[in-house]
Amino acid sequence: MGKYLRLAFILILALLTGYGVLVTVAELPPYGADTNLTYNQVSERYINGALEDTGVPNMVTAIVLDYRAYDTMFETIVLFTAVIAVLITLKGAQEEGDRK
Amino acid sequence: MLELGMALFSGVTGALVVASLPKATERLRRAVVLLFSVTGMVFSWRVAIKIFNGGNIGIIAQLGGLTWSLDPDPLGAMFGLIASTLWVFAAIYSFGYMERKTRPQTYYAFFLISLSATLGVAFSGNLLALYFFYELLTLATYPLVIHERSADAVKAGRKYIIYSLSGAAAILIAIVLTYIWSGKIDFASGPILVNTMRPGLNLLLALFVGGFGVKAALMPLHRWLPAAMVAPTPISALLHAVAVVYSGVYGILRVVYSVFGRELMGTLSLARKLPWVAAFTILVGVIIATQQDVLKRRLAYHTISQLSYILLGAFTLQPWGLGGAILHMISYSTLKVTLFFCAGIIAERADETAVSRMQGVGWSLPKTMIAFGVASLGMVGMLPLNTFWSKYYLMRGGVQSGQWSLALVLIGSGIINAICFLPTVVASFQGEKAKSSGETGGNTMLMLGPTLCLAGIALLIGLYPGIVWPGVEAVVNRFF
Amino acid sequence: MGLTLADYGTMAMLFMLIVASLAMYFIRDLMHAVIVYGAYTLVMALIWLQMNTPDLAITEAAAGIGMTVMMMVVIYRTSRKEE
Amino acid sequence: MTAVIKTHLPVFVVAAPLFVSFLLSPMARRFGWVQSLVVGVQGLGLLLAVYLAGMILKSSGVPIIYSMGGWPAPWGIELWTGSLGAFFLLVVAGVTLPISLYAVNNLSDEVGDATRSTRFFVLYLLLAGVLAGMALTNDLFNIFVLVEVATISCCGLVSARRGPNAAKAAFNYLILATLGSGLILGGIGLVYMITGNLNMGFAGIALNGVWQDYPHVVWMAMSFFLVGFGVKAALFPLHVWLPDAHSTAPTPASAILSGLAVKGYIICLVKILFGVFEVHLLDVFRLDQILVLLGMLAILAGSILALAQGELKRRLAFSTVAQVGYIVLGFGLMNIKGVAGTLFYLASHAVIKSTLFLAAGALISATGKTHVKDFAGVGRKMPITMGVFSIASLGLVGIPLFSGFVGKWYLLLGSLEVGNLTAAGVIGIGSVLCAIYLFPIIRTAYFEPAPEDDWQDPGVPQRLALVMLGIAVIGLGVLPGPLLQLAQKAAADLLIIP
Amino acid sequence: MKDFVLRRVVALLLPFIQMFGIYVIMHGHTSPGGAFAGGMVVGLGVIGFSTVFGIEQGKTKMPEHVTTITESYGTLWYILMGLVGIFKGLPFLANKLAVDVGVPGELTSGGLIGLIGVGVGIRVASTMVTLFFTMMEEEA
Amino acid sequence: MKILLGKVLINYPYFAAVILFAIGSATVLTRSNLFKKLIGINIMESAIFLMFIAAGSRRDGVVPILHMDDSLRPYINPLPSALMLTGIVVSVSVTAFALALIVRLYRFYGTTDAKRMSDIRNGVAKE
Repeated sequence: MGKYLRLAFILILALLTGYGVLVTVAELPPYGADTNLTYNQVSERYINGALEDTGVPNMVTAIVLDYRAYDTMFETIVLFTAVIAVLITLKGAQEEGDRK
Repeated sequence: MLELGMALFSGVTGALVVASLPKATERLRRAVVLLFSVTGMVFSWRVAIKIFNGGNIGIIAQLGGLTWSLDPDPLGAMFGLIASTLWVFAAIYSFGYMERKTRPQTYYAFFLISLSATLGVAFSGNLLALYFFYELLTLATYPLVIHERSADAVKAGRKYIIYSLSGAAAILIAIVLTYIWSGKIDFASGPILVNTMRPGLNLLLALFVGGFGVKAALMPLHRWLPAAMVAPTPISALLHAVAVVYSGVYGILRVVYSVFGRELMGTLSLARKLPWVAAFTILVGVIIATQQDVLKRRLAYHTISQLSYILLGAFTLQPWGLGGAILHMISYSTLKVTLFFCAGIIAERADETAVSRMQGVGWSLPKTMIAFGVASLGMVGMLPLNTFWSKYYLMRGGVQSGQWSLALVLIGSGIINAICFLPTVVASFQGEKAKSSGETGGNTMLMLGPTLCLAGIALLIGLYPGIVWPGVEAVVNRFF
Repeated sequence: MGLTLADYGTMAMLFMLIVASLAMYFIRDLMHAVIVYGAYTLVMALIWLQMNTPDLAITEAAAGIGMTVMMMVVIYRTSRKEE
Repeated sequence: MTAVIKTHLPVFVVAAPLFVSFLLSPMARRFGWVQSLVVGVQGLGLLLAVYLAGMILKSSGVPIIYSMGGWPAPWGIELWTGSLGAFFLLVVAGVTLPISLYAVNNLSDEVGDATRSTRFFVLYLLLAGVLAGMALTNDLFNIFVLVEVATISCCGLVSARRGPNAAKAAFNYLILATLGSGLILGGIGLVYMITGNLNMGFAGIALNGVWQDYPHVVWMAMSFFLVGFGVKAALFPLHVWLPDAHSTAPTPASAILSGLAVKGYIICLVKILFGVFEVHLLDVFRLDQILVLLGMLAILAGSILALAQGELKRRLAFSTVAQVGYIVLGFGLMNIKGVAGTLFYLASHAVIKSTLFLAAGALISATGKTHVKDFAGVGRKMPITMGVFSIASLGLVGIPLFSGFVGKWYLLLGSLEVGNLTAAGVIGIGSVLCAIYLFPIIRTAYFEPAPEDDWQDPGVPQRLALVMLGIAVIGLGVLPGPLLQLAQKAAADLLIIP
Repeated sequence: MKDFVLRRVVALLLPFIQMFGIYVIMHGHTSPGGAFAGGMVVGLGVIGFSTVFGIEQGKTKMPEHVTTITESYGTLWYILMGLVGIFKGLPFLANKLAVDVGVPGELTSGGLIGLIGVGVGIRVASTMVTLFFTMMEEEA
Repeated sequence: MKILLGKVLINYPYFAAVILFAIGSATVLTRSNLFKKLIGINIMESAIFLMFIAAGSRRDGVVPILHMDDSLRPYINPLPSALMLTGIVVSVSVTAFALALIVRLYRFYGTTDAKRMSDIRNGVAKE
């Protein structure tokens, strides 16, 4: 009984979430339209001013390494963190008496 | 200023001294304890006299972004006076009682901290300081409750902490509500909520009374008190008949007269029901007390009943009622401490804790049982003893408030009190002399002395009630 | 706004993605699942290309291959079957 | 030179620990240098943070805005050192210093040799720097990246403990936290789609204009953020990873995880909720009430679960779940007293919980026991450790003149000001429950006879760290002054009350 | 793996793969791709080499003490590049303003971007290699 | 309903992203094998990337690299791609770390299944 109840609960939750998501998706600005809200002063500057501002023709690189270089700094730090975490996880982590 | 500080800090200082002398001899430790409790008493007396004469002492501190004030008024001074005086007696009694007990250092250190906390409660000038010392008192007395370290004691301590902290939480919420509604929390400038007419005051009163009622052992919040009787006898006597429970009673008096004020209380529907809660506690407490066989438990339930006398007096909102309440605070505490001390001596010397097996104890411990008898008579409200006067004023207050039946409750309770104690006294002087080590021996005088002394004081006040009258008058004048 | 042919192409690729992810859910053999994951990242890279973001496509392809290799290595060294 | 430092102060605060962490790894052989560098940079960080907070206080809350790379707000990323940022920065710097001091010469049992300890310190410094970054950032995507670094370094810190349990806990933590980051990124995406801005201020302004057209999107984004950060901050029904992770981690890691990392996520959530959606939208979508409800649930459930735990560190970990409830509840109150109180509570809990975990770690490593009942008589043999533990416990329970009380007082003020008596009641019940699960530890430690074992207080740096934290607990309770002021300013900024 | 053809092909291809990776790193700002993808390619080249020629052989290409240093200092490089801006009296991470050389659209344009990219590329490559070696390692 | 579905059809990349997200989180939450959880995480993150990129894309757009001759057609929004570059790196890092944890867990438990692991652990605790 409890199992069915749980199943029903999950189902109801899933249906509700699904409906909410559907409505949200329908409500979002239409995909690929030129009226999208993301085309504002921000992207305008990135598209038209990148070469002048940064001297880089590839706008993505201009954003990654100049406009939002701070993010990229943390991006490299993420990798660094992951490497250190991997090393600390695997090297010398075994205690005596561990079994295989 | 100086008196207040000395009175307040003598306990803590003494505790520090005791704690810093772990290898001290028993004699030195006793001297330190006596010195600091006497200091506390002397300076509380000085504070009280100054306050009763219309003086004004106050300390205000800004700590933690909040205002804390110590500013005793006659009511607080009276409470401080009672507590610190009885503390000295209890200290001397402890010297005898703790002779063969373990861990005296811990005991005395927390004993002295409790003195400071109690005086802090008494002298607090705003709700925050009251709350702080109230919490401090809980924490400082907790080690004393579990001093025996037995499973029972630990369980009782747990119960005590849970009850007290729940009460304190309710009080804190109530304090915050008071602060939000009125914008102030200090007692000095008349009742705090005097100009606040709004819905929810009943709830606030319930929170306050519920919170302080835990310590005042108002039924049905009393269950920790009988359990806490596993503590050493001086602690049971002092804390669970005077300091801790009185801090609850004192808190309720404060709430009724300094937070709400009697005018506002008169308009609240809950306030009209509170005397009956007290009356209920009086009767049920004493009836349960008669059923108890273990003497200390009997005394505990009796305490529950007697505390509500004071509350009843306060809840009548009449000058006579309040006067009776204050008088009862004084007289009841002397008598109850005497009773507890006697119980402790009986348990120590005759090794007997059950009421039903007290035959013959009186022959072996005559002085103790005489003191016990005197105190029992007092509890009934017999004339030459101080409680006669307090009960008289309480009844007068009840009548004055137009509730005749309250007086009947008091009379009825007096009769049940007689049933509760007098047969024990009579029985103890019947039959053969019980096995006992008698009243002689090294430390007995240290226990017997304070006991007899307190019984004497009770008699004295009963014969000359005028000696305490100035204090009672000052308190009543403060609020009426 | 009507859908163009390119849109239908994208849809097809998205459908492939969904099928691949479902396959990864159900396939018991972990090595096979990881191979499907490699295909998944490749299709993803194609979608990025379709959406005019070649930077992302190159990175996704490189990262996808790198991760697939890593996972394969680890699966090779641990256990292959899902229990 | 001082002028340069003053201009670039926000950058230095964030970058200094990171800079040092990159230096450490190759110099693992000189472990003494590693340790002194770590402690030194933490001390420097504290100095800088105090200076920055002083600047903010002196200018009465006028934020210092630093544009990265010289690109102004909507295009570049800016560091926004407002009252909230300075406040949290101060907390981070103040708590990480004692914790790193505690870790000095004390990792070989739990973590391992010099190489592993060095890596531990690297992760630790990364976490410290990232938390400082969280305090100052004003950019949605930057928050995501920071949160990711924090997550990985947290999991790394957990898995630094040898043995399989830590790895299991770290894996669960990593998976759930990444699920959370996915949701956070989804929320950021939704916000970006309807506003076109990543800067929180600009996004807020844009959102104010368009939200009526996209109510479901806003609602979805809010719930994404709430659930995503809720998983990371161990908000009650989503706390399942926390007890394992926080109790198996090495002691300094437990302290920083419970004390600061969780709060970092909460600060991020608050920045987004109050900075992007702003009070008006939170009100429209009833998010305040949801926060209060979740907070109350977390307080009760966390405390009761903590009561059921026999292991000391697990009990403390569940206590964190409960305390997160207080903090979330406070933010849901939406008035200046409540929010200021909850910020102060956050700070005091950061100090207290780190203290508790450090003291617990010292107890466990000295006695070799983990169960609450096993610490009989420790109080006399390890006076400093147990004394500090008791002080911190009293603070957590909320005894007046300890730091927890000030926060609780303002929380109560806030909740009763909006007339929410239930919340006030739950806060009261929570502190009673807190006493019930903490006091027995103190009682056994002081009032039960000790066995004959030779238990001792930890070494000098550890004792220094514990004493520093103990003084902070009392100091914040007695003189909260500037920190409370800063919290009040931060609350006013968040609620947009001039 | 002992297969002769595979070994020869990998040995032949390796320089080209590395060259391609370096190209992608260097030209990240004029064409698609970038430091991350390029670094990944370089790293994958080494990984491919060591799968075929054995871990030991691969480790001689990139010994552990080298990767430790490149990882740490590769990330440090980023911050140092950021500090250049501060030394020039500009904000942290200012690129073109700090060092302005070259015509837009050419390799040297974009100020410090190229230099940063090189650092990131080295760091990503060494990361991939370290990860691979660590995973492949026998019991510690 | 029809209008709703029509709008969903227009927004098909978002819809696909949602479905992928759901499948990914279902994989994380219901599969007990650690690799499956990891793959689920990756699916989930790529779903979010898809949503972002779709948000920046436009039908008539071109690659955001400056072309001197092709300036008539608009460029797509380069910001989401730049962000998702970071996102991919993050997911790579998480995957690498999770793989390391799996290796370590396998070394101890000899399995990569979460349920088996807790069984073994409880068994160990009972002994």
